[in-house]
Amino acid sequence: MAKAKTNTEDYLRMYRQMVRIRTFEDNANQLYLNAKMPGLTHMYSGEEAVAVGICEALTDDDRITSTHRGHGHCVAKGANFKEMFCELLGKEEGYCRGKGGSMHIADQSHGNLGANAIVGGSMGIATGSALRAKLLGQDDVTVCFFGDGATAQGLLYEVMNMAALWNLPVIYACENNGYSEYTKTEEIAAGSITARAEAFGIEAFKVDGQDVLAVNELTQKLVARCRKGEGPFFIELETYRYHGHHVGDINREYYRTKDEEKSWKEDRDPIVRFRGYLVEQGIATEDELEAMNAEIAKDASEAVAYAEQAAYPDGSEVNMHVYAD
Amino acid sequence: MAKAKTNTEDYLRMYRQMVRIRTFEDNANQLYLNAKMPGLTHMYSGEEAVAVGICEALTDDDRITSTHRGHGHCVAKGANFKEMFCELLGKEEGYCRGKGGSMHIADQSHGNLGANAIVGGSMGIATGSALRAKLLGQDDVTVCFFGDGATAQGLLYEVMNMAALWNLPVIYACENNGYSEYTKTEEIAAGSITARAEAFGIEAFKVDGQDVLAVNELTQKLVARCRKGEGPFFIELETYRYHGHHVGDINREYYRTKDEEKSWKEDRDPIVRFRGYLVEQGIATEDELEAMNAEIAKDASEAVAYAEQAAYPDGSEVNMHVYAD
Amino acid sequence: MREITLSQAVNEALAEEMRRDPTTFILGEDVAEAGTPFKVLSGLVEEFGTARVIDTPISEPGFMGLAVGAAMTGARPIVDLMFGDFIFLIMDQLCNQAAKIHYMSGGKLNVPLVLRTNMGATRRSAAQHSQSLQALVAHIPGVKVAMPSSAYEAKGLLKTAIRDNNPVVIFEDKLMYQDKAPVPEEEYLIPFGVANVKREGSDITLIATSSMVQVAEKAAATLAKEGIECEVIDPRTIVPLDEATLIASVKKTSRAIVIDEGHQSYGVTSEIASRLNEKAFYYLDAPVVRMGAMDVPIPFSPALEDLTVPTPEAVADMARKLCAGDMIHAA
Amino acid sequence: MREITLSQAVNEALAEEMRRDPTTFILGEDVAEAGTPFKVLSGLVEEFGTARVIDTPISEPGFMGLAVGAAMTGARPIVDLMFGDFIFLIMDQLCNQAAKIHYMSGGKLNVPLVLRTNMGATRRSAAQHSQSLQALVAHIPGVKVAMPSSAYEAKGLLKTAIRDNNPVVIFEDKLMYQDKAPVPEEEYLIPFGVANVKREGSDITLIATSSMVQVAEKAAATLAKEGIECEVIDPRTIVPLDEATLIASVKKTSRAIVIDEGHQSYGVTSEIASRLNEKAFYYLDAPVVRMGAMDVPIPFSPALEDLTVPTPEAVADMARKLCAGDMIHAA
Ligand SMILES: Cc1ncc(C[n+]2csc(CCOP(=O)(O)OP(=O)(O)O)c2C)c(N)n1
Ligand SMILES: Cc1ncc(C[n+]2csc(CCOP(=O)(O)OP(=O)(O)O)c2C)c(N)n1
Ligand SMILES: [Mg+2]
Ligand SMILES: [Mg+2]
Repeated sequence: MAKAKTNTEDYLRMYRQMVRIRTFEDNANQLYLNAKMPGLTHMYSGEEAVAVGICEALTDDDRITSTHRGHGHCVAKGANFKEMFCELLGKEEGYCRGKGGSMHIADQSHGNLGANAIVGGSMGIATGSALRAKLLGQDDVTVCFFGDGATAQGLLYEVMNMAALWNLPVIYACENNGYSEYTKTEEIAAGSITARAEAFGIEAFKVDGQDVLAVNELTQKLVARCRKGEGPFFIELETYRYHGHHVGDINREYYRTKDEEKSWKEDRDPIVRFRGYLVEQGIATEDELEAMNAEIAKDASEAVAYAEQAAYPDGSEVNMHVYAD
Repeated sequence: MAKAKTNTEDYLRMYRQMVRIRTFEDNANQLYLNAKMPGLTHMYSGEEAVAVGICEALTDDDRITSTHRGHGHCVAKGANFKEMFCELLGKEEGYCRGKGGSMHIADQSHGNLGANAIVGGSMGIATGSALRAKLLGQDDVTVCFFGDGATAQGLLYEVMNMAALWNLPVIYACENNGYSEYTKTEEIAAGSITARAEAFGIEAFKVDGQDVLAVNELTQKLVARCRKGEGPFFIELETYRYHGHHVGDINREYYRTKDEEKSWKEDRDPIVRFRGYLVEQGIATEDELEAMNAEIAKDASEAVAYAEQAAYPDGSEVNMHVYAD
Repeated sequence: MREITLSQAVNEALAEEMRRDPTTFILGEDVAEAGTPFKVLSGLVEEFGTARVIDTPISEPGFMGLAVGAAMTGARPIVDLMFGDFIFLIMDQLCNQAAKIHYMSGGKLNVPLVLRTNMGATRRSAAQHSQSLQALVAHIPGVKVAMPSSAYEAKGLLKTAIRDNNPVVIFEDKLMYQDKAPVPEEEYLIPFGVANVKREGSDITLIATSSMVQVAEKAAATLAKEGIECEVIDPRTIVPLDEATLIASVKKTSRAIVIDEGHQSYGVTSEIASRLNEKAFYYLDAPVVRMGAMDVPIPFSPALEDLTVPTPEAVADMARKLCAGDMIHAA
Repeated sequence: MREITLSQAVNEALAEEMRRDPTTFILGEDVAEAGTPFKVLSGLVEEFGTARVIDTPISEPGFMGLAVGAAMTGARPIVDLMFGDFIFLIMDQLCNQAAKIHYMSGGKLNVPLVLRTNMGATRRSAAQHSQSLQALVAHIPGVKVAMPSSAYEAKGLLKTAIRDNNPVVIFEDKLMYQDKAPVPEEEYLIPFGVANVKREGSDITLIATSSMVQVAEKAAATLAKEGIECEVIDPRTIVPLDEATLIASVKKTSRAIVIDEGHQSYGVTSEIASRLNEKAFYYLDAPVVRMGAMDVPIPFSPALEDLTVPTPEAVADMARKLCAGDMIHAA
């Protein structure tokens, strides 16, 4: 656990955001189980410290690109429950007017350039956003989230090469949760992930993705250096997804043990750890945190109720937004 | 220069093959200048020690994949002048019945899987050939030739990852001639090329591509290790192309100096160096080598004359070979 | 006859061909223990081992490239591409390499590989997991394209594909994996380029691919009650295309609708309609009508997605208009 | 009016728009000092510097991805893709990303980028450097596709493309870079979706794209001497397609040939022919005929390559047959 800080407000916001993600996912999972959600979805539960640790080091002007497992990034970058649940259910008031759904969810107004259903599909987008910043003399930074499995996409090496050549303000954030669908990372990734970035002349870091403060501290440093033109950077975040690859992936024993899941959940949960730290450091009491949890739970169920009642887009929308004016 | 060997026959064959490549290219260039060759072509002159050093370490069962700069690989892997010139001129007796031309030239019967006009386009093919060898229990090795510029194609990292994971008998041979078209390699390649291979857990080597014996010795070792299941390997070969990027690239001063060209040609020519060595070691006399050169020159001009007279494919061939039976 | 699902039919075809030919192997993401997310390949790794049922990293261009190289040198790879939408990632290997190598080598090299992938919307998977991209592949000479419309078709076409000496792309409809159909126990193959007349009729020809065959059959059943007799034809392969059967039918019925789940514009229906117009022009009593997916990215919301694909009702409506002689299109 | 080459016209369009809009920039291989292998961009780096005329590594998917991200966040990238054949490498970024982002985001994000690339055979460049792949892009909703047929068109369409808020792909014919045409000194734009009637005529409509416009015009000149008056129309953009102008012409002439240099099957000509058949059916006196490139990989040998593309002679022959009322296709 990283060393204490005095910024209570920041800490409480990080805690809140992590709980909001967990709560969002629990509700989303329930919607799926109740057959109220169209399609499938990929839960971010267990990885909250990654999205929150990173996004709390960013401003609203900074951009992120997200993945198929994108609810966490979306919440962490400032989205509201209401528009998120509406999107999840394909309703008109969703962030994408119901056209995107879980795999394309994003609060674009907070700099989220979108979740992406093509693994690795946003690596170019993130790097291009950084190129734009450099070109137009803007000082925002872009964070590109992707999984360990996505490191198998050649696109990553193409864009890291350009980012390194041109010193672009982009941070590649590899969420290594140990699995690519139903396959262990070690079976599909040879060598070392950070060495791959280093081979392109990119400074690379490995950090405990369950430690929100460690993630946040490192990111703050790297964001500041990016703003000074010292980018790009690469971070490998060691983390774990609690659920299956997607909500329908229930019987998982053939690719990972229940013991393994248990040990991550019981010994390394990012929220439990951070909560213990907050109480221990006297930043908040158990009661205060419980109250916060309850408030978030209430927010979520209200948003779910709202979304369930909300209207679907009108049929005429099917032809809208194919082309911009 | 690597240390002497006693195998006179091998050495003379290496010398002969290098001269054959140079002679082929001189004739091809002349055909272009005389407007006798359709389209454009990329000369291999200057890089002979790479193709010959490597291919002389291979058997006919071993495979190679070649590039847009593929005449050298084609000759080195055992092709004849006659079918090569016929191909260059689009004649029926060409290796590809005139359908391929310079950018797809290959003597397929000697294990050349084809030149490729997509930069990096054959990296998958070479690795797949190696996968086939492993799958079918065959002990041949595949060499994948590509340029420094091609290291910017993400495909390379995808296939190196798989080759490393599965220990495939493939050697990635990066012909670093310092340029990717009209751009210096250092402007388009960040970090270190060999480190990129190493990051995937692949043993990587750097060798003087103008020293045919050094290239050949290293390749022999790696081929033997590949056959024992210790592949894949990566070799970066430092070399230089004497001509422009293609035959039409005449005024080159804006991207490289005449001095630079001169120093490579005068101080590091692979044929001149090897010739000096052969004479010095008493392996052949100047006269013998001159006689060999003359014989090759004669072969080439006869082949050119033959190809010029040879028939074009009949129009009905246009529809043939779209699908195999 | 026993009935099995399309998924089982594919699985059987693979198992039979892999038993028959030791040079065949499967390459793709989560194809081994997981048997793919659609579970189509379950059990194969147990029989053939991980040497022949190979889990790859998420490197579509890469493993497609490997398949091309393996095919060129004596193996018969069967590539599993998890979603048809990912075909955009492997277009270079498929279209610049696999499709052209036989031709560019003057017939000296072959690329006998099969790419199994899928198509089909209305699974609430949004724009990047719902496309039906068969037209793109069909446009490139050197590749064959099969579109099975049932478990029976899937098995017979896949076995033929595996034995073909060319690159073949098979688009399976991902919503049909659990659909059952009678499939004989005995071995059979379905030749490429031979259309299947699913239903005979004299009033109008409905030419439909893949899942749209069911749509056409439903429309035909409805219309039969109204006295309109549809001939329903499944081309089975769009490359090669059995033009003769299609043209003969249209000469008989004088009307046609072509239905495919790919986007309508610059799509499969345009090609088939054009050929009918060119080659049966003087027999036509009405314009050949195309019905493809709307020219929009497939939306997530069920309220929108269902509007994008042809339905039996829409097909029946159109057929009625054509048979009534309405000049539906001409202004 | 002064005459300039197509290459100069493109160069001028880029320079003018880059002066006008500081968020525009060029991204591609050897675009800066080299000005591309075709020398189309010569001089631009001198005016705009290497910050806005950016030489990339040989990473087509990568720099296309960068362009998408830059476009989404406030810049207007102009991508230079050296050969149209390389579009296979960037299909995912173009078709799964750029084309769909506006829609998938419910209209919140835009992707105003231009991809300039080329097409055209008979340059003896063989199968991987000679393709005309416009049909592939046109099939994907969300992208616009322009096909300039002269220096004048190239300049006006490119300027419009750069100002458009959507991804636009422009296919320039690589054999036309040195072709001259009158181009005004004053600024002008050519709107998308407005076809250009190049020549009026009453007997048959020749609809042709890009270099095929010249082919059609040559055929028309020959035929005029024989008393056959062709209407020659250049759609300019195939997405959006100015259907109305094409249909109006065919209603007048009752006959049409559609000519495009892409492969014929599942190609551009099929789409246009289908629309004419659907919407002008009752006015047609003969089948609409498609003339595309042969369905073969483009061969290297001049003896073969020249056979693969439509020629003025072939177009004229076909037009004669159609006008003579020969039932050329129907058996
Ligand atoms: C290009 C592409 N290939 C395959 C898939 C199917 N797929 C979706 S998620 C996934 C695994 C991704 O693993 P990772 O990058 O580690 O992310 P995680 O799911 O673990 O967060 C795969 C293979 C896809 N969506 N896109
Ligand atoms: C995918 C692709 N992009 C671009 C090109 C155009 N091109 C042909 S050769 C070349 C440079 C290749 O450089 P390198 O790999 O170093 O090989 P060299 O020419 O130096 O031998 C380029 C950019 C191509 N043929 N294919
Ligand atoms: Mg993962
Ligand atoms: Mg080079």
